Amino acid sequence: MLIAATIAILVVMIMSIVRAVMGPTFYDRILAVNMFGTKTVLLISLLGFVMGRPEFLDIAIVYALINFISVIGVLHYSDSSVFKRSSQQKK
Amino acid sequence: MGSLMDISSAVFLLIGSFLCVSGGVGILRFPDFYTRMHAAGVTDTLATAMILIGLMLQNPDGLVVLKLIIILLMTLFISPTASHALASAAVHNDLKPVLDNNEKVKTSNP
Amino acid sequence: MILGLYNYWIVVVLMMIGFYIVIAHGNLIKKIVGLTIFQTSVFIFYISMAKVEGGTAPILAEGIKQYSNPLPHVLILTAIVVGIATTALGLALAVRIKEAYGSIEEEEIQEKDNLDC
Amino acid sequence: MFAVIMLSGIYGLLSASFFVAMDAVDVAFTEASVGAGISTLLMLVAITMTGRSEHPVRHKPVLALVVVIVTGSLLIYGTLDMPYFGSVTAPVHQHVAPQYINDSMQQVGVPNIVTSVLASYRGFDTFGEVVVIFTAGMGVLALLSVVRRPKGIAEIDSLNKSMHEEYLVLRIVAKMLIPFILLFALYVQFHGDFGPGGGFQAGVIFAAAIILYSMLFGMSTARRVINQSLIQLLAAIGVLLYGSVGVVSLLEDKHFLDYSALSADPIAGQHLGILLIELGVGITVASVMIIIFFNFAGRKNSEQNQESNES
Repeated sequence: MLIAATIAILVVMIMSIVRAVMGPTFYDRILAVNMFGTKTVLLISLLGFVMGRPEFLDIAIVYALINFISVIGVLHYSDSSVFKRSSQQKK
Repeated sequence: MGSLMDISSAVFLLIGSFLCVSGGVGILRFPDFYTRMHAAGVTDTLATAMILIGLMLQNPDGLVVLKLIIILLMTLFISPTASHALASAAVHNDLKPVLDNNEKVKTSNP
Repeated sequence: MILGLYNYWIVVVLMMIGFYIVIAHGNLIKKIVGLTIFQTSVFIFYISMAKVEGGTAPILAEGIKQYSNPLPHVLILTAIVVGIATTALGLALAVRIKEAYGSIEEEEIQEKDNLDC
Repeated sequence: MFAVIMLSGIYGLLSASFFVAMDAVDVAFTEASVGAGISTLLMLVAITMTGRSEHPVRHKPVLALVVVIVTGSLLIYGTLDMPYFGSVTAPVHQHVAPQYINDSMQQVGVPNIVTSVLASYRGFDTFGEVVVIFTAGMGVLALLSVVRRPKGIAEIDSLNKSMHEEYLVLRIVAKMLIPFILLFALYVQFHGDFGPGGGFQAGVIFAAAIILYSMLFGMSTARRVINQSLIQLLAAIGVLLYGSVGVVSLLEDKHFLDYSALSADPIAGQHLGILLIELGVGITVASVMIIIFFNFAGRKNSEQNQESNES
């Protein structure tokens, strides 16, 4: 069952890579990267169980954190100019 | 007892995998960004929760379950927040959803 | 049996992709991306050499006899962090070049240099 | 170019999960925090400064392709003599590795072999690496540091301006998460003896938390919390801590970085030494990463200010 779940997650990861490559807009790519990150968290925790050493869940925690940080960073740096423009328009 | 745990864990893992794959199909097939986001949201929260609960039932051992719960809480915190940030950024940058059948709304707003 | 060498082939393919990006593209940032791909292929090479069939992660625990080789792990662990530091240095140089020349395309930089002479 | 950066982020994540599959948990830890997080961010900042578009390649890169294909096929020809993937009898596994695996528990007393090799057997190497990281940080500082302009009203203004409501949800979640990230970094730092982790990883995670703070709450706020000169001092202190451990063991008539000199009991000495130098590594890596990021972002902000002043 663990193996089946691992394969399912791998398939989904490939799908999100396809979306990241195709992605018509910039946000589609970020969405795909974000989804890829959460799937990686799952994959690592599953792999820990498959290999019989579930102590390595720390890595999954790091992944969840770093994924969040990188998505926020990507949004921040891609949008900073646009955000400024919209806030100036409000004024 | 042990078999009950195994069966329930297998059921959770299967549901999780199914949700994962359906979300993956969604992210490929849906027509525009917002609907894709909806598909990704399903996989990010519910499927993750299912698979992690399934893993918890695999190994009911103190520290491992604690770490899995931490991961679960963090994903439940993080991924809606990230989705929210992504969606609000897209809205503020005038990315319009596809409204009707094949009728795209051009980004004509100033 | 020759298929047992597939890990090296993957490494070679990745390395050549990185190499191609470095020599064929003029954009300095893209060159740096190519360098990181090259770098990661070297990491993968080391780590795949360290894998032992039937071994597990090199953290001592009871009841496990076969461990993977810890030495390449150590080398790569430090190399990754050093790699990010040097990449940052390269990016900093690219930013300064952009400020000085107004471009990060190799050819334009050379043209400007030739004009100055 | 954004697509390139996104895909390289995915590449980082993918290679990290590959490392997990290859049993290299420590390496996966590092690659997760570095390759997926920090390097993507740095490249993004650099791209926003240098321009997004890339000129199309003017000449056809046939020559490059030929060179690449020839080199690649030569390398593949070279692999034909290599040992098979995963074979136990490969020469790599014959020389020092069995000694590390068998003896490290008696000699160092740390379950994580990677940590004991990193910090104890090859401590001198690691010292060199830390010095390289420190030097790279100093290089970025020398290249990108901005002379700070006099401020006062501008700072408070930027604080208010960045309070607009788009970031509200993010800020509240980040306020809850950042203490947890810092705590987790400390856990990784001091748990490195027993599980995957150690100074390098902990430093990067710590720096990532600070970077998250500075992105969401504005650069000037972050600068108020984290003093720039203090961080530069800390980067040096980390290297010095590492070096001074070595000097202490020299003074005790042992080899450089032989930690059994630190205590009467050799094993306890090893523990203490590993703890100290991991701390030094962690401090240096964290502060160098923060220095690098702050200088990149600070440079970007000052550019924007100049542009807005001109217009």
